[in-house]
Order: sequence, then C-alpha cells, then structure tokens
Amino acid sequence: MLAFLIFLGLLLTYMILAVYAERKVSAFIQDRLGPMEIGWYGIGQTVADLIKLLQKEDIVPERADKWPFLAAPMIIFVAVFAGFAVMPLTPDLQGSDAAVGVFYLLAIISIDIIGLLMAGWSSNNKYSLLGAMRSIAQIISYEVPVGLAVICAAVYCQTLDLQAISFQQGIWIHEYPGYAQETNYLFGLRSLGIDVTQVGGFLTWNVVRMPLFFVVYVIFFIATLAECNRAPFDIPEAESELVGGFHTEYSGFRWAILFLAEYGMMLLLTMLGAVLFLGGWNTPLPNIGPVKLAFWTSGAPGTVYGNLTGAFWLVTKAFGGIFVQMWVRWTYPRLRVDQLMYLCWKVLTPACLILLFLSAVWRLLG
Amino acid sequence: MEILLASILLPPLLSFLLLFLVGRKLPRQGDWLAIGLSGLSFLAALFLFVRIWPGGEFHTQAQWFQLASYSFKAGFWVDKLSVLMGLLVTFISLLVQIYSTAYMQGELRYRHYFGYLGLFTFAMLGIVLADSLLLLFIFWELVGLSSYLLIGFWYQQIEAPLASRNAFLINRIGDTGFLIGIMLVYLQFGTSDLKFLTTEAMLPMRTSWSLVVGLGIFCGTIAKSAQFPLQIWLPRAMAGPTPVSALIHAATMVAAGVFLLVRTFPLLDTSVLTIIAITGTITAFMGAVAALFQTDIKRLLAFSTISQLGYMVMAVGVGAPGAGLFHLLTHAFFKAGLFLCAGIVIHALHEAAHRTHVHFDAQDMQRMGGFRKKLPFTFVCYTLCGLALAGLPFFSGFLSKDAILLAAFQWANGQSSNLAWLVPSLGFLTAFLTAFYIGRQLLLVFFGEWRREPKHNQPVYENIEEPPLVMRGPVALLAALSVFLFFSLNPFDAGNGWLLTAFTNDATVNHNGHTIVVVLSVLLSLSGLGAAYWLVMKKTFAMHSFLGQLSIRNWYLEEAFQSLVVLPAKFFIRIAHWVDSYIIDKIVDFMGIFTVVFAHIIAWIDRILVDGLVRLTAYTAGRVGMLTRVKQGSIQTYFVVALLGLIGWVIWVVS
Amino acid sequence: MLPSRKNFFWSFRNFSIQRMQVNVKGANSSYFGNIREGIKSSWEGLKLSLKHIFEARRSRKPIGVADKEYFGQQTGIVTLKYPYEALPVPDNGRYRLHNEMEDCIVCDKCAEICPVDCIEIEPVKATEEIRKTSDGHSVRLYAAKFDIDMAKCCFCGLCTTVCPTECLTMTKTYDFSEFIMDNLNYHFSDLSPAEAELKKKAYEDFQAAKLAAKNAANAAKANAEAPAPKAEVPRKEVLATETSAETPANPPAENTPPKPVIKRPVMKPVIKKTDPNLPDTQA
Amino acid sequence: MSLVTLLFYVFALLTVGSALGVLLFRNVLYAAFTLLLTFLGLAGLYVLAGADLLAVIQIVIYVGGILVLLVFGVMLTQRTSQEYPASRSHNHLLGLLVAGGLFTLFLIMIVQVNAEHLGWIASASSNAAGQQSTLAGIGLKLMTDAVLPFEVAGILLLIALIGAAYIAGKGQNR
Amino acid sequence: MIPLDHYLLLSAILFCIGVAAIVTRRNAIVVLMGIELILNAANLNLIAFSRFDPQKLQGQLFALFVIVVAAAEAAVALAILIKVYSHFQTTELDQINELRG
Repeated sequence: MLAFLIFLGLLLTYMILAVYAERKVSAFIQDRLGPMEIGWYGIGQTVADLIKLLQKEDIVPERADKWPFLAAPMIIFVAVFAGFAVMPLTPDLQGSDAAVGVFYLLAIISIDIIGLLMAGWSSNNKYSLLGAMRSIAQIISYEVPVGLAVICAAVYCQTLDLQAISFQQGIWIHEYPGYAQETNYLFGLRSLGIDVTQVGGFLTWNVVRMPLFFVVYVIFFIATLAECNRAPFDIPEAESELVGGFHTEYSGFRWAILFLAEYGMMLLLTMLGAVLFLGGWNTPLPNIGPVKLAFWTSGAPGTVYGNLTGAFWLVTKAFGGIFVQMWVRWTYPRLRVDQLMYLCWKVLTPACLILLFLSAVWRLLG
Repeated sequence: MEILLASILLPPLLSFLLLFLVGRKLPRQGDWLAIGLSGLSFLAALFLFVRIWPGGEFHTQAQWFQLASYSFKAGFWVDKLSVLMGLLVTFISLLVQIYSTAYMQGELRYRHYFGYLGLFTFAMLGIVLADSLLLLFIFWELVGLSSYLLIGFWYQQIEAPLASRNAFLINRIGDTGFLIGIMLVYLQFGTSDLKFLTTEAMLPMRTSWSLVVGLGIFCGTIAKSAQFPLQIWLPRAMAGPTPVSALIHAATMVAAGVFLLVRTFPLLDTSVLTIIAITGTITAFMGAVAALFQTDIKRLLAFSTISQLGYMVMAVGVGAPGAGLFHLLTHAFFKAGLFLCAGIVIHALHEAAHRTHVHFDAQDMQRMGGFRKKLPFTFVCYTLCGLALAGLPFFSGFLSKDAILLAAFQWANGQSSNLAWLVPSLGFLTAFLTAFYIGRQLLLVFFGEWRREPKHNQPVYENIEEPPLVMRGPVALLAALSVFLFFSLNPFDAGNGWLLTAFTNDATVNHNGHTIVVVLSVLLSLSGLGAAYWLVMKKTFAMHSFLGQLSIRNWYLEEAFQSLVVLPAKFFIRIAHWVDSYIIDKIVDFMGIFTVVFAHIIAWIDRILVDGLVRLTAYTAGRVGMLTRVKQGSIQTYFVVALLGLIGWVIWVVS
Repeated sequence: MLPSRKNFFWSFRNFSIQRMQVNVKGANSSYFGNIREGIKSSWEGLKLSLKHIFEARRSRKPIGVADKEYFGQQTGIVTLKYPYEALPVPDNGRYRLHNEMEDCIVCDKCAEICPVDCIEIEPVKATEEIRKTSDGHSVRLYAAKFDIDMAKCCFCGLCTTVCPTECLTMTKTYDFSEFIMDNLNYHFSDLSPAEAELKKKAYEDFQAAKLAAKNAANAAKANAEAPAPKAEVPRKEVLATETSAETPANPPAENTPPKPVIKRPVMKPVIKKTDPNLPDTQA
Repeated sequence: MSLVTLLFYVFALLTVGSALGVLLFRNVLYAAFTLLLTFLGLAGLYVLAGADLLAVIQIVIYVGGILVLLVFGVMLTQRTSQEYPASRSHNHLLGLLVAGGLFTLFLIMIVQVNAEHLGWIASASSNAAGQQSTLAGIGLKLMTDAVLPFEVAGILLLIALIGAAYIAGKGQNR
Repeated sequence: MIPLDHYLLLSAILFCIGVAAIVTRRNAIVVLMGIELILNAANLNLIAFSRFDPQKLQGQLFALFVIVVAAAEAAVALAILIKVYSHFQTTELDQINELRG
C-alpha cells in the first residue's frame, strides 16, 4: 500500500514536472523560452493547465460508444500504473516482489493496447480509429525488440525479478537472499580476474558487466520510444495527419488521464531500462580505494538513508532517460510507416536476436 | 564402433544431400566433396575391415517399431562378409567417382550424378551392413532406385529412360518374390534378424515352406543379379554412363543378389540350392553365348557380367558360397577395370570425334582396331583385366573360377543323377566361351588396323589420346588387383588363400580332381583365346549365322518375353475386357431394368402407403423443428447434434 | 454513421503493405551501410539539438538593429519576454498615425491618397482665417471630423508624404492592440460635435449674412456703402471656440478610454533634424 | 473468510459475469471487451492457484495477442451500415438445453468423483508446500522433459503464422 | 487453500457458457470467443489439478501448450474468417450454409 501511494504521488509529481520539462526542453532546442508566466520561470504552468483541464466539461460525443469511451482512459491508466507494481524504487520498496516481474511488465503493455483500441473505436472518429490502429500495430511490433532486449538482460542476470536484477548491479549484492556468494567481475569476465563486487558504482551496472548491453540498451530505448508513441515514432498521434490520434475526441479530465498514462508509460519504461541496464537504484559512483564514494552515496538496504538514496538514484536515472526521450523527440522528424516497420523487423529484431545469443554466450563463458 | 559404422554409412548420404541441396553453389559443383566423403567412408571401411577380419563381429540393434504384439528390431551386423563387401563397395565407388570427374566433365547434371552415386553407395552399404531382412529390403529398394536414376541419367535420350524403366520394373518382379520370402521367414521364425537366422540353430521348418522361402529370396537375386530368365534388363542398362556400368552393373549392385544368397545361405535347403545351381549354370552359359557375337563394346561386357554372375550363383548353388563370394570379389575388380577401360576407349573416341567434328557410334567394336598404339596404357590395363576374366593362370579370375568349377565338379560327383554333370560341363564350356569372347574383344579393339574408311576417319584415329590421370589411375589400380598375388600366393589354387579360408568352415576340403579341373580350365581358356585369334584374324566370323543371331539377340529373350508374357497378358486383358463389357455389364443392365420395373411397383405402394406415413412424420418433425429452429447447413447445428450425442453417450457410460 | 469505416481500414491495410518497401536511395543502399548512415545522421542530429540546449543558457538582449552587438548574437534563445522586454524601435519608426491638429489645414489630401480609405475628414469652413500653422500656413477650415481607422490602415505612408504642413506623421508606437475594433478608430478632430454644429451654424449664418449684406450692398450700391457691423459676430464665435477647445484635451469621444500615449510635443522640426542624420545612425 | 478466499470469489464472479457478457451482449465489441475481463479474472484465478507464470502468459497471449486479433477481426469484417457491430443470436432454447445439460452432467460428475478425496490429491494437499513461483520449474521442464513439445509448439506457431499470413494475404485470385 | 471442487465448478460454468456461445451466437467471431472460453475452462482445470501434482507443474506445462495452440488457432481462424468475409460478405454463420444439402 505504501508503494502504491508513493508511486501514485511520484507519478503525479513526475507528470507535472515532465510536462513542464517537455515544454522547456523543446523550447530550448528550438531557441525559445517556453512557459515563463506562471510562477518563477513558468514553473507553475503545468499546474495551471491541470487545473484548467480538471475544470473543463467532460464531453462525450453524441455518437460515441459511451461506456467504452468513458472506460478507456481508466483502463489505459490502470494498466500503466499497474506496471509500477513490480518496479523496485528502492532496495526495500517494491509493490510486489513477483518472480515474473519483467514478464509481468510486458503483459501490462498488452492491456494498454486494448485500452487504446477501446478509446480509438469508441470515439467514432476516423482519426481516432486510425490512430488507435496505428498505435496498436506499432506497439505490437515493437514489443518484439523490447521483449528481446529484456530477455537479453534476464538471460544475463538469470532472473526475471527486477529487485534481484537491481541488487546484482551494485555493492549490496550480498544483501539479497541467495546472492551471498556472488561476485561481480569487471566486464563480467571471470578470466579478467578483477573483482569489482565491493567497488560498485557504474562498474557493476549491466551495461558494464556485459559491454554489449550498451547496444541492447540503445535498442531497448528506441523500441520504448515506439512503445510510448513518442516522436519520432508518433505516427499514431501525428498531429499533422490525425489531429490527435486516439485521443482526438477526449477533453478535460479524461484527456488529462490519457496524458498522465502516456507520461507514466514513459517513466515506466525508462525506469525499466534503468533497472535492467543502468543499475537500478544503485549509485553510479564507485569506491575508489579509500574514497568510498559508493558507500557514501548509497546507504545499506533497510536503512532510511539507503532507501532515500536508492529512490534518488533511480528517479534521477529515469529522469535522465526521459530527458533523452525529449531530446530525441525534438530532434527527429516523424518516421513513415514503412520506415517504422523496417526499423523494427529488419534492424532491431535481428540485432536483438544476435545480441541475445551473445548475452547467453557471455553469461556462459564470461 | 557405432561411430565407425556411421562414418561408413553416412558420408555417402551426406554427399547426396549436400550435392542436391547446395551443390550448385560449391566450386566444381562439389565433386571434390563427394570424393572426399567417399574417401572418408572408404577409410572407415578399411579400418573396420582391419578390426573385424581377424575375427570377431559386431552387432548393434534397436527397437524399430511395434505392430501390435509383433516387434521389429533393426540394426547393423558386421561380420567378415560385411566388412569385405563394405570395403569392396566403398573402394570401387571411390575409384569410380575419381574416374568420373574426368569422364563426366561438363555434364549438365554433373552434381546430380555424383549425388546419385552417393545415394547408391549409401544404399549398397546399407544392404551389406543391415542385420535384418526387412531393413535389407529397404536398402535393396533404394539400390534399385539409384540404379534407376543412374541408368536414366541421360534422360534426354530415347533409350536411357526406357532402359531405366525396364530395369526398374523387372527388379520389381524379383522384389515381390523377395518380399514374400521375407514375410514367410518372419512368419516362420518370428524375426527377420539375419544373425539369428543364419547363425542360430535352424528351427524346424516345413519343407514346402522352406522351398518357398528359398525361392522367394532367390527371386530377389534373379532380378537383381540378372539371372535367367530376368537377365534382359542388364544389357539395356548399358544406356547409362560407363562409370555407372562399372560400379553398379558390374561390380557391386548386381553382386547384391549373390551377396544375399551368401548371407542367407543357411536358409536355403537342398532343393532350392539345386534350382539355384541350375539357374546359375544356364545363366552363365546363355550370357557367354550372347556375348560371343556382340559388336557393342559395353554390351559385350554386360553379357559377360551376366555370365559371370551366373558363375557366382552356380557356386552358391553347388554349396560353395565362399567360392561365389571370392569370384564376386575378383570379378568386381577386373570387370570394373574392364568397364572403366571401355569407358576410356569410348571417351577417347568421343573426344577425338569431337575434335575432328566427325560423328559416329563410338561403341561399335567393328569400327575400332589398332588402339594399342594410341592407347598403350589402356591396352595394358585392358589386357590384364581381360586375361583375368578369361581365367588364365596367374590372374585372379583363374583362382576364383577354378574354385567354382572345382566346387561344381565335386558337387556333381556327389549327386546321384548323371544329369548333374551338366552343371560342371556347361561351366567348363562357359569358361572356354569366356576366353573366346574376351579375346575377340581385345583383338577387335586393340589389335589390327583402324577399321574405318581412311578418307574420313584417319584424322579421328590420329586424334585419339590417352585420357587424364584421374581416369588412368583407378584403372591401373583395378588392373593391378586382377593379379593373383593379392588373393593367393599359390597361382593355381586359392584354397589356402586368405579369403577362401575365411569362408570355408570345414578344414577338410577335399581336393579331389583339383588337378583335372585346373588343367582343364587352363586348356579351355587358352584354346578359347586361340580360337578367338584364329577366327578374328581370319575374319571368318559368321555374324549372320544362326548362332550369331542367337547371340546378338540374346537368345531371343526379348522376343520370348514379348510373345510369352506380354502378348498373353494383352490377350488376357482383352478377354477380361470382353467379359466385362459383354457379360458383367449385361448383367448389370438387366439388374438395372429389373430394378426400375420393381421400383415402379414399389413406387405405387410408396405413394399410397409410405408417403402418408412419411408426410405425417415430416409434419411432426417440422413441428418439432419449428420448436428448435434447427437449421440445415449450419455448422452450429451439427455441433449441437454432435454435442448432444456426446452428452447422451457420457450419461449412458456414467450411469 | 459509419460510412467510411470499412474503406478506411482497407486503405490502412493497403497503405501499410504497399509502402513496406524501403526507400534506399541514399549514398549507402546496402543493409549495413543504411544502418551506419542512420546511426551517423541520428547522432549528428542529436549533437545539433544538444548544442542548442547548451546554448539556451544565454538569451538575446533586447538591443536594436542599430546596436553594434546586434549581429554578434548568433546563438542563444532568440525570443524575448515581450511585454517585459522589447526590441527598441528607432525614433523614426513608422507605426501608428498621429495628426497634429494644430498644424492641420484640413486639406483632405491625405484622405484622397489613402489607398484603403481609412481617413475620414469632414471639413467645416470657417468664416475667417482661424490661425496660422507653425510653418506659416493659414488654417481656414475646421475639421468637424478627422478619423483615422488604424484597423484599416496599411501603413503605406502615402498620407504623410502628401501632407503639406507635415502635421500627419507616423509614430513609433506599435503595440496598440484593442479588444474592441472600434477603438482602433482614432478621432483627431478638436471640435466636439456640438461645437461643430455651432461652427456650421455660424458659417451658414455668415453666408446668410454675407448674402444679406450682398443684397444690402447691392441695395446700398444703389444707396450708399458702410458695412461696419459685419465683423462683430464671427469674432465672438472664434473666442467661444477657443475656450471650449481647452476643456476636452483629448479628441472627443464619449465611449473611448483615454489614449495611452499620444505625445504631443513630437514636432516636425525634430524629424527634420533627424533626416540628415539618418546615415550616421545606420552606420 | 480469508483474503484469498474472498479474492477467489471476486475473481470467479468477474470471470463468470464477463463470460456471460460474451454470451449475451449483442454488440460484438462489447463481447470482446468483456472477454478482456474474463481473461483478467482467469489470470487472477491462476495466481490464486499458484501459477503465476501462467497468469502472466495468459495476459500476454490472450489479451495482447488473441483478443487484439479478435477485435481486429471484428473491425475488418463488419458491415458498415449498422449502428454497431451487432451479432444476433438464435437457437436460444437449444443453447440453453445443451449448456444446461452439459452443466448438469458436469455437476453430477464433480459430485460423484469427489476429487478432494481422490488418493493422490488428498496425499498431495496434505503435504502441500507454500506457494512459490513456478517460473524456474517451468523453465527447467521446458528445456528438459518437454523440450520436444516446446520445439514442436514453436514450429506450430511458425506454421500458423505463415498460414495465417498466406490465407489473409492480398492474393484475391486464389 | 481453495477447494478443488470450486475450481472444477467454475471451469464447468465457463465451459458451458462457451458452449452456449458457440451454439447460440451467429457471428463467427463470437463463436471463436466461445471456443476461447472453452479452452480457458480446460486450462483452469489443468492448473487447478496441477497444484496436487506430485510431479509438479505437469498441468501447468500442458496449459501452456494449450495456450500456444489457442494462439495459433486464433490466428489461423481469423485469417480464414477474413477470407470468408471477403467471399460471403458476412460473418453470420447461418448465412454461410454451403453445406446445406
């Protein structure tokens, strides 16, 4: 329950910040100022927008399919929010320590799809429908590279439990039940013989433990962009073609929910990426000799300090990822459908398959 | 051991698959691959030979399938016989493949050719190594298939596909008998395990059955080894490429029948053996006679092969499977050598013709002559192999033939009927004829002068050249193996040689009359050669005599078949057709008319009585149907009906 | 209500299938060349936008084009927080029109030349010369109405060039947006409607008097000539107008809020002075 | 009533209710959307039965795969003239009869068999260990005992994929 | 622990609903949904029994393969359905009665 409340709060706060950040980042990239009026440097802009949205009338188009139309945003949001249940925010805070963690996350995305489809269909607007169809085609396609990238990490870590994966990537590895005897070698190579278990920091992150994971992470990141319908994969809600995609007919509160879900999805997937590849809640700073940066910047699991630093690092990493998402969004033009599919099926998927094989080999031989 | 077995059996199959699947992309279409894999197989066979020959055997078996309570096992049984044959097959296959790289160069379906050879080798090895008659039969059929494929390799020609079909169908006749034999064996002994059948104590078997079993198995041999009366396919099979003739139709496949007889020898009882001996003798004699006047270089060799196969079968028939096997081995070497040499001659002529743009039948011996100057190497090899075939002392052929004739001689000695003496005497006569026809061939091809009109063909003669090394090498090897030294140190008696001692169980082989046989056979061979020299050089060779025609037409067997089998069959078909259309059809028609009349009567009753009932039922059913609204043609209705039936059934079962 | 749904789907399907071929007309048309080029160009793009994010630390300063620094500001945020900071407008900016009524002789030339007819003038003849303009023209007409509709104005500046007394000028005020369109209609007349009526009346009276005098003169020609009492009445009228014009300082309009900045003291002589200096400021 | 029992009944109600929705809704899309609830309810039941991996797989495949396919199928095969993709029903009586009959049968069987007291079940439930994830166990089994079915299933899926693509493919002239 | 009978009963109910859907509905897609319900009912039974499996997980494995087969079935069935639709212009099963004698 604690995790539920914390994540709900985190999500809401994050959304407010993220919308603001999005506008600011886009403005800076385009040499503009962005919102400046409300609050210092326009910081209150999103809050004002939110208040505006909440006050607006909840319009249901006359010819819309009423119940699905009303239910769809909730389903989408619930699906996304349910995804946070297995996210280890700190060493101790995790909604559910299900063993099937990552797999569960992938399952959640499928429910999201149904929500999108519901929204698109029930709006009874051809733009909505087309947007939903595009969205689904895209999400289903990109589930393959996402899944494969996740499996790469899972194969390497030998578990689907996100908390276990997090513990593996840091100095507190011995705290996790069953990992007391584990040792982290530099680049995951036993033959190299450099024991970095107590050095920690970024040296024990998965991207370093298995250097090819950098490529996997990039692929994962690209695919998650498509999963979130983010530019340059935003053909489902291409404003210049489809008005707004599946949420064309939504307004007010429900529209806000949809956006909340969309930004929540971003957070979920960047967090997932951070947990799988970038060390989760572990600090990036290694112990260098007597300078115990890692111990100083991350407390032991179970302590308040440990939980605070854990949450701090994970959220920071996730925000970093989100920043890159925004950066990418405001850099690239939208892809065509064929380019989208080409990228997914002919580039990312084969690359992922090869990398999956290499991960397994690295695990076996490293 | 299993690995060794696999490395014998699988490389040829692998070569077949690889060449077919990816052969096109390989350099040189992958012939090197085929040869390499054959070499591997040969080396493995050699290794196995070394392991097994001194003594001991190896038997592996696994559950194959289960039909009700009948369980079938299959596996491989390696004993002396197997390793010998395996070595022979892989060795000659390897040589032929090497030879073919030059002979078949530039062929359109080059890689298919090598693939087929691989398949053949695989199948042949399977026959040799199989431990169960059923498994053996499968490989037997595979051999038939690859033979069919290879005979019809040049399927664009007119003759080749016909010949291949002919061979295939005739083999089917024999295979049917073979299959019946296998079934009977299984019924009798409850197993088709060869090891069990041949080495365990003979189980009681009713005489009549044993006769049928033996004849069934012999049926397979008759077809596969071209025995009387089914030998007509072998000469026609010469339409295939010459190396194929060497490998399949001289050295290995046709020997499979003999091998089968040797393998199942303990199953054959006396009466069957007598039949076998007689058939072998007849075949040997007929083949020799047919070979006498042949003009086609390959056809002559084909009839010669038939004749020699007759010898081998005769050997088995007279109770000397060891001698038969020995002859099989020696014959394989020298006959393969002969075929390959013939191939060189044909090839050389073709090349020459190609170079001078003159076209003629390159296989007609009447148009050859004087090749000893042009093809000295081939000449030497040909002569060596030919003399081995003729049965001259110091050659391998002499040893084996001598062993067979001796066995026949002793067998006749032991028989009560004087007619039994026909077998050895015809054997001796055949020996004479053999020397005669091979001598004739040597003379026609290599001696004398070029027998063509000089104005056109002199340039052809000038252009004849020795073939490349890859063709000469295998021939040389085979020719060398035709010398007695490899089989027995004693050039006049192989009885103590390594091979015969291995297959003759009782040490007390009586050498009664051995001297007579040796002297007689030497004399006959020499006189045969002399007669050939005399007749050919005098050019008094009565082609158009009755004998000549009989020989060239192969005893009019084709015609005999035509009139004795095909025509009666056609006649029977015609009768059947007549019966069908005039008797059965009439009856049917009458039944029809009767039925119609009857139906009219019934219909009247129907309209009045039954329809009323049916209408009532239909009305009721309609009412009921209205209730349920069952729809015709709707899958759901069918589903419901099926489901209701199921429910009913379950209720009935449960309650 | 769903007439196009089906077609719509099929078109979607066809679309995705037909377009599934990839356009590989780049320099690298091979598979891996394509990927390499994709990664390279993507990275270039990211670098470019990242550069802009870093440059966003600095903002442009609100300095005019005349400033030496102006073309030095190549990077940084280009937008200004407008209402709070704005680019300086040169003094000779040509935005809102302003008419200096004191100098206007109500010649109607501006209204004549205006291509969009945004100037509306209703002249009332005075009975005598009203005043002298600053450059010596004599004003003989009252403007009962001198309206410039800035909503219509196209800022071509023709009116200012034809103005003989250079009383009509363009000012550097550019931000004069209004919520009500009518408010963009500026009234420059210094007479209230009542006064205008009075002037009209006076002129009619004067004409009538003049006619009467003429008739009288014609009659007097026949008799004698002494038109002494004639000038009495107009002079009174002039005094009356002067007193009334002082009380409404702005152009009279009942429902308009006071105009924000109409700087009276901007004199033509100033403009005249800047004219020769223009080349200097440009440099 | 423990929490688990309560959850069981909630999920069971959800499952049965939404399955009834599939049966009764005239709007095919509604049927599809209620089917979503059925699948989710079943996933919950699977979790309660100790099959967490199966639950997740149920969601991934049934919701993410089959249901999406079904909805796409609805959208691609609807007449455009209707207000919504409706599907009337027929054979009410027959359906009731068959389903009722079957249910009665099942009921009788369940009561008669009395599964709880079957020997192996009773012995298993007496020493039932605490719930733990079946993930590792299933993974191990898939790679050892069931590797052949696993591969065959993979081939089946591939064939189904190719077949579906071929059947639904563009070629109209077949 | 939930009694096994509860699962069996629930599965039976689901199965019967699925059968009813197959029998009564006219739209082929809803019939497909009915089939899915039936498969799920079977799976539920398998999983319920799997708890008591001394050899652990056999039932779950079986259910896994059932799901796989169901996925393949749905894909092919819908492909066929789309073809049927383009041929008959309907997915109402009682209008597709080519089998009618």
